[in-house]
Amino acid sequence: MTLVLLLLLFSMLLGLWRVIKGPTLLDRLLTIQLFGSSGVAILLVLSKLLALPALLDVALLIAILAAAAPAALVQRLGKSRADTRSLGKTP
Amino acid sequence: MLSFYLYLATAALLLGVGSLGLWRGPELLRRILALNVIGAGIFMLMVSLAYRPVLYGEPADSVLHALVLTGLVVAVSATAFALALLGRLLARPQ
Amino acid sequence: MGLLLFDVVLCALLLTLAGAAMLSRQLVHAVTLFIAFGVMMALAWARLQAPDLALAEAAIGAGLTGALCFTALARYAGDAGYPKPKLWLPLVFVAAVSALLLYSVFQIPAQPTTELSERVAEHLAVSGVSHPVTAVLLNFRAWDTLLELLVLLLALLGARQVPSQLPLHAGWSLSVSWSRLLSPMLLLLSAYLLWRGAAAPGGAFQAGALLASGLVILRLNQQLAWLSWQNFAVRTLVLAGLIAFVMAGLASLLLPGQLVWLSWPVALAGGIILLVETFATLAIALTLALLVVGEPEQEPADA
Amino acid sequence: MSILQLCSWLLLALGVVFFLAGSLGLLRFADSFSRLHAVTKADTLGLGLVVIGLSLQSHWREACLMLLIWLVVMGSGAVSCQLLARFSHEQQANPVEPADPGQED
Repeated sequence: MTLVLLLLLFSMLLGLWRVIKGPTLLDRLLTIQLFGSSGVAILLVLSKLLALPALLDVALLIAILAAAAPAALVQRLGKSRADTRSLGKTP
Repeated sequence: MLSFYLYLATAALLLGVGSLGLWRGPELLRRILALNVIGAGIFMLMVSLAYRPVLYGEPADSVLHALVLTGLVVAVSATAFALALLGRLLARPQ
Repeated sequence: MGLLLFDVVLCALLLTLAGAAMLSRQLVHAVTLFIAFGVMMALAWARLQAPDLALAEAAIGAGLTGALCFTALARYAGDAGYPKPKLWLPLVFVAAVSALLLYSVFQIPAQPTTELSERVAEHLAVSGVSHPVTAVLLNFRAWDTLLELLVLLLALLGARQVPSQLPLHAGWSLSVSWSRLLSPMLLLLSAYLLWRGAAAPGGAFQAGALLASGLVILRLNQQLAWLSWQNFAVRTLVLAGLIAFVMAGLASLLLPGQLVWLSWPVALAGGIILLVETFATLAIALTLALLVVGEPEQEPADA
Repeated sequence: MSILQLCSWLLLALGVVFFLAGSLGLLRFADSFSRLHAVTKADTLGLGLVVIGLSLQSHWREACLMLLIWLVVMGSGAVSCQLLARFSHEQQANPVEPADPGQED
């Protein structure tokens, strides 16, 4: 079980390169996505290993929020001028 | 035992990293993030201290957990206030 | 042994993410790194057997912090670059301070001081709940929680004094419908956490933070037009947490045999705590949501 | 070791393999959109396998909760894949900020 945990964390470690080096914002956001899903898996395994059933609630919480958050956040950031400008261009 | 000291060391180093960011900046937003990192370091110090009974087979210290829980919510509200001030500062005509 | 290795990697990840966030060249990268750091912190709390904190950190880190930071970033758009600051002087100073800190934390004995937690365990039976963290927050140290609600309110009032408007953009339809699909689940999960707080990790703060994240996500997707300080019901509910808390404190003083402010009679404690927590959850959720997306709605400036 | 346990361990191992494959894809693929593809698909499948593997060792209530988690993650993988790709596409079409230089320390 600990081995599973370690390997899952290792897969996050691999993602670390992308979140630091990029090169695009999409890569970074993607890595957050990866951290979210690996984090959920780690929490599931941890809840089994440490016998803490409450960690399943944490996993569900992360799953739901990670599901909805990036989209909302990205809209906040990226659409600002790009959108109105493209609207102006269309005939 | 070793993990306890490992997390304590991480807490101390997070404090260091955070104060580096706080000093260096250069943007105000990054300084606010740095304050949050320092906060995370302090919370981690407290949670590691709360973890000690687990090493002796007892449940973790609930008083410290309650304190940190309060701290987390206060920290996010303080961050929000700081960012509101920042937003006003940036919206000001140059 | 394996778990120790897990700890090492987790701590290394945390420190790398924090360091990279502090040193990265562009602000947008710092923010994304910081959000990733929040996720890892939730894992660290889970590892340190603090599920309550993991819940709160996940709710705050995955929803609120992100929204806050990206809002601030959107304001930075178009801002000129900053000169690259010096690294060496701060680095030397901070390294010295960290070494000192490291030295002092290693002086801390691993032997726990159990006095307080023993007293909590002793009095748990008369607190009205069976989860020690909730007992501490809502009964033994109710003062702290009451004042914390006040701090939240003050933060909101302070932020309202410095409004700066940032228009909300029309959401992508996929994002809007997906967030609407998830919203009942968010509501259900926070109600569950609130209810569960009496006996297991959960409670007003976690439920409030989660609900706040949900409200923020929906608001950013152009839902919930009622969510603003102008709405009377919202204002009332923001205050309701404090009012319910104070009323409960005063009412319990009137009961025979009660001498201390904010100490609940044993028979009623469970009910009072649930009542106070329900209002506190709503107040925390609305306050945090207003703090994050509280600016008055405005048409996009050049649309 | 019973058959059930053996299956559980096999599924867990397979799930971890998919997670590692997703991360490798994130690391090695040539452009952002293929990386997007690698992460959101492989991880969802990996999580599913981990969930089934753990469910075989758990109480049925925990298994149901884990299944729910997987369903949410599955939906969110698909949706956020679309949204992130769209965001990136729009940003490339008309960049809001100066183009990323591509390297940094």
